[in-house]
Amino acid sequence: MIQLYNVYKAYQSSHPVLIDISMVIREGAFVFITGPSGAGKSTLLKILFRWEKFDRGQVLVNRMNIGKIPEDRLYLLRRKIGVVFQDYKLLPNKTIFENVAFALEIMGADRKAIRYQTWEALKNVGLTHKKDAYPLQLSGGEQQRTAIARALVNRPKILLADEPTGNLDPDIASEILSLFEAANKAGTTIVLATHSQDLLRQSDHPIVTLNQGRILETQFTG
Amino acid sequence: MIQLYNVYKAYQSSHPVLIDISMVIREGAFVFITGPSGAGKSTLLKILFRWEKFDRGQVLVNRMNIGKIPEDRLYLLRRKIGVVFQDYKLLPNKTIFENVAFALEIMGADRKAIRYQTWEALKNVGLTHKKDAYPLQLSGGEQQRTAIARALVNRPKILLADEPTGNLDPDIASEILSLFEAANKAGTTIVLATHSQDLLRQSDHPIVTLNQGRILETQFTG
Amino acid sequence: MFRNALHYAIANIRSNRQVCLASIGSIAVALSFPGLFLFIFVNLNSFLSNWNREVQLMVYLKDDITQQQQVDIEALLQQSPNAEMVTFISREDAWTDFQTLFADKSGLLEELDFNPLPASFRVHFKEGPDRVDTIRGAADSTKGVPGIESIDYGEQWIASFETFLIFLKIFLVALGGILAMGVLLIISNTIKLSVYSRREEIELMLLIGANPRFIKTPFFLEGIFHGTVGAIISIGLLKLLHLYFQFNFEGTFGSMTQGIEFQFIGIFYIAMIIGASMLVGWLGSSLSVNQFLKSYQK
Amino acid sequence: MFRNALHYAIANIRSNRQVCLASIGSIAVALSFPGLFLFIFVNLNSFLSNWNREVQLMVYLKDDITQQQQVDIEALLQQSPNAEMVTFISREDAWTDFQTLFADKSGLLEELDFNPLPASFRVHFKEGPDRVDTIRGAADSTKGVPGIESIDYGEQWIASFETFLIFLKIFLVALGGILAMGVLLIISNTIKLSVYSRREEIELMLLIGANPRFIKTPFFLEGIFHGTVGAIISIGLLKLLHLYFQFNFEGTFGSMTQGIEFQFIGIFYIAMIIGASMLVGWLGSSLSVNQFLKSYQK
Ligand SMILES: Nc1ncnc2c1ncn2[C@@H]1O[C@H](COP(=O)(O)OP(=O)(O)OP(=O)(O)O)[C@@H](O)[C@H]1O
Ligand SMILES: Nc1ncnc2c1ncn2[C@@H]1O[C@H](COP(=O)(O)OP(=O)(O)OP(=O)(O)O)[C@@H](O)[C@H]1O
Ligand SMILES: [Mg+2]
Ligand SMILES: [Mg+2]
Repeated sequence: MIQLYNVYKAYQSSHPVLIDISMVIREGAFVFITGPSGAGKSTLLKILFRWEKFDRGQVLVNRMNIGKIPEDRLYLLRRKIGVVFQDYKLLPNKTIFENVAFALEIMGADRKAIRYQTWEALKNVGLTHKKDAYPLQLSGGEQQRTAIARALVNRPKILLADEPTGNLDPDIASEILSLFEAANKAGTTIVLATHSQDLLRQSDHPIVTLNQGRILETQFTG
Repeated sequence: MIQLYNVYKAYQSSHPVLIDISMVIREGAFVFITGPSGAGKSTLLKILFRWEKFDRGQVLVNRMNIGKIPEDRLYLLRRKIGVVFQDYKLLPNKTIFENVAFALEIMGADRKAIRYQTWEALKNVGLTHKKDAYPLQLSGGEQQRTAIARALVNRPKILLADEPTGNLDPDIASEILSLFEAANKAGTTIVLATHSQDLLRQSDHPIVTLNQGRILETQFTG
Repeated sequence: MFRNALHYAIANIRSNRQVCLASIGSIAVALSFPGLFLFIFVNLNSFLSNWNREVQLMVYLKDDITQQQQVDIEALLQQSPNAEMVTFISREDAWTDFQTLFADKSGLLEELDFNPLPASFRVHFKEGPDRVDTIRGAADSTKGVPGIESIDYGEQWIASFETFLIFLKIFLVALGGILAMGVLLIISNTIKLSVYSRREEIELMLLIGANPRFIKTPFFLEGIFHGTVGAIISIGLLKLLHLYFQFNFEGTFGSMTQGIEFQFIGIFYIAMIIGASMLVGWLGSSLSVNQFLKSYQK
Repeated sequence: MFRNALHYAIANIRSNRQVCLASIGSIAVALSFPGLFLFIFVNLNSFLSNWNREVQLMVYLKDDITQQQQVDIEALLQQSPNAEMVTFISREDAWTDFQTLFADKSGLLEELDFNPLPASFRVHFKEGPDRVDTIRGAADSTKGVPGIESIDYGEQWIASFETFLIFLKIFLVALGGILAMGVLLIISNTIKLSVYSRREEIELMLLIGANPRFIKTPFFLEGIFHGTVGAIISIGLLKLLHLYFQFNFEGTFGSMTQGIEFQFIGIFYIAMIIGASMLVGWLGSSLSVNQFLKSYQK
């Protein structure tokens, strides 16, 4: 599903962020990525949906060589991938419902399907009672859950979650984790970047630790 | 330093967020506020620097009755208070250095002092090497540390930190915590809202747990 | 997909009401300038063609003209293209007219006890864009016909008037061009600012896999909408101005403006204004959005 | 604090270059409209006052006037306020002039073998804003003096011309007013959009305890800066237009425009444009920022 071969990435040539990273993530896998702040976790995820380019190496995602996708067909890659952004990226002048529905609208989904699926996604993160509120009227954790709902609403083949529980209390965090587990069971490949030791401890999935641009270790727990 | 008497706050009258909260935080204290997502932690902090109004009760901050401060003198309250916002609120078209220096500039500080203090603050959070980068070129954790630097740069009497370590790995989180401890030793009163059990475990300060708008318990550990 | 984009554009206009209003306001006002300009142009034109109508051909006859010569000349004049009416003015009529015209200069000519004026034909020409040329042509072809004393159609006056008209037209076209360019710039700037204020949204759409065409369409629709509404408002304002002029000034300036009606710009110009502003709205938003999308191609 | 605000405003202009450019561009273009208008106005005025200069007072004398009467009349005329030059035109001179003038209408008057024209005084008046009134006054006070046959200063022509001028002035003032209002609207809208694109920043300043005055000042400065630069650019554009006209059209339109120079708008108008746009920049930003700050008062 996701394959990286010797991926090298430097924003400024003097300070590489990822140095020859190689990794194979099979369809249906659930992988944690961890590492200190600035280790390159977000960058790795951004490369997977081609938001950032990489300087060397090969990346295959969903059988596409993403270094070779022309600019105007990139969107076809991206709509197979749900992303929970570290900074949420909710639109301030849309309601929570509209924000979540947005991910379906841009794919030209049917109006009725949009309403149903959006409602389901909000129910899963426990936010139906806030559906008409605007993001700025939500608590940090509620915003984060909205971002999660949006990433999952169109049942993507791949889910990239960047620190999805940073603003959630332990109880809700494990609820969200089980949501991810459920999606994973249903076939979604999941890559989750996090610092949270709690989260890492709770699950039995492989953990990749990045440090200074390299893979420090790969842990298979459970 | 900070006193709340029966503070009641409801964004929509049907769903109160804070119900008759009373609390006294002495000068030089360091208090943790915790509670599930949506419990009202951020709202409580926002009330303390009068970003949100409250419906009933009395709040004294730094000997000012903040319900009675006229709109055009509010800034005098706010500049005594450093705030780490849950969503950072960095300005995207200013560099990291400019973002931190901004908190000094708005107080009309001397140019040289600004340069020195900003540098010190960035050094404390370990970001001097990123000083000319723009926020969007930083990792989540680096952005968070910038926000912390800005809150501390003008040595406020009171520091309100809303989930300041949500995006930080455990090592940096405890570094930041010791930064707060140092500021606290130097006389800053600190109120820190967090979910992080790690953080709560690491310190021996009182912990106030909010739930459904009420104080569930106040724990004195250590 | 188009219906979707339309739906989305409407939602956007709703949720960015402030920006939308500011944008439409600016466009409406900006378009009022060329609108006003056209209004002035149209009215000046009709004003000038009123004056122009006064130009006519005078053919003065020799005193010793024969009956046959006079008939021939009249026939010749009547055959000139676009000639509408040929009037014969006898020496006596001319003298009466002359005396009436100079009645207030009493004493200036009272001592004249004989008639120094010749008989003449006055030829009226039909209106038309090259009326003056027609008159000149008729004058030239009549020149030298026996029995004609002299021909007068205010050559000098016409020459002045024509250079004035050329001057005015160059000036107006230049002005119109500048105006149009300026207005385009304002509109596209306004739309650029309004696109700029939505950069977050565009970024997000790219991030979550929206087809670039899907991203652009609502902006195009919005640009066209802003342009159209702006144009309609500006034409409304212009119509108000027209009504104001009609009620207040029409025919109140004595002989100078007697019979003058303020005309509203024609349907063609209205269509042009609306069309142009739709086009600009579309182009403006399309350029800005494309530029924006480009900036994300790394 | 002011130095600080200035420093900050400069930093802002730098970091929001796109918005700043769009804003200045719109303002420059918008201001070019009233600038162009003033340019036209000024030149039309000088054009008209050229025509106006032709108005003079003719005093026709009786043929049987005595030497003493003529001297008295000349003295009287020379005393009229603003009279510049009094010329005596004898009957012979008048006849010669007349014949020269109508030389091309050969035969029209050739049969006259005596002189029907009276002698006259021609009075030139100094230029001035109420020149026509002065002439009218002089005419009235001369009326009925013995030895005067009649007085002529083109009453009819003047009356028409005056109503035309009144009409033109009302029209121009109305137009100028509309233009000015429209431009104000565009500028304030533009500034509103540019303030709007910085809402995050304003919010942050409020959050971290900036004095509201400190928040406003850089925006005012920026508004004033945008206004000033926009105004200077628009005046530069106007100057280019002026140079273009000077090189291309001056004196090439035959008698009609002979001796006409295109004048640039005076320093007063330039100062007015710059001043007004500074003011609008200031007001526009001040209103927008205040409105914004108000929206945060809960
Ligand atoms: N657009 C960019 N331009 C330049 N440098 C960048 C950019 N994005 C990230 N970086 C730098 O690359 C490094 C890795 O960033 P990345 O966001 O991948 O870290 P991360 O592992 O996600 O950290 P965190 O846990 O704090 O989110 C950081 O030092 C960051 O400053
Ligand atoms: N501006 C607002 N308008 C309406 N409701 C609001 C507003 N801000 C917060 N709320 C609601 O008030 C409740 C408490 O919000 P608050 O941000 O204080 O929670 P919190 O304890 O900080 O949660 P978290 O840990 O998720 O940040 C939430 O349910 C939220 O939706
Ligand atoms: Mg990250
Ligand atoms: Mg919160």
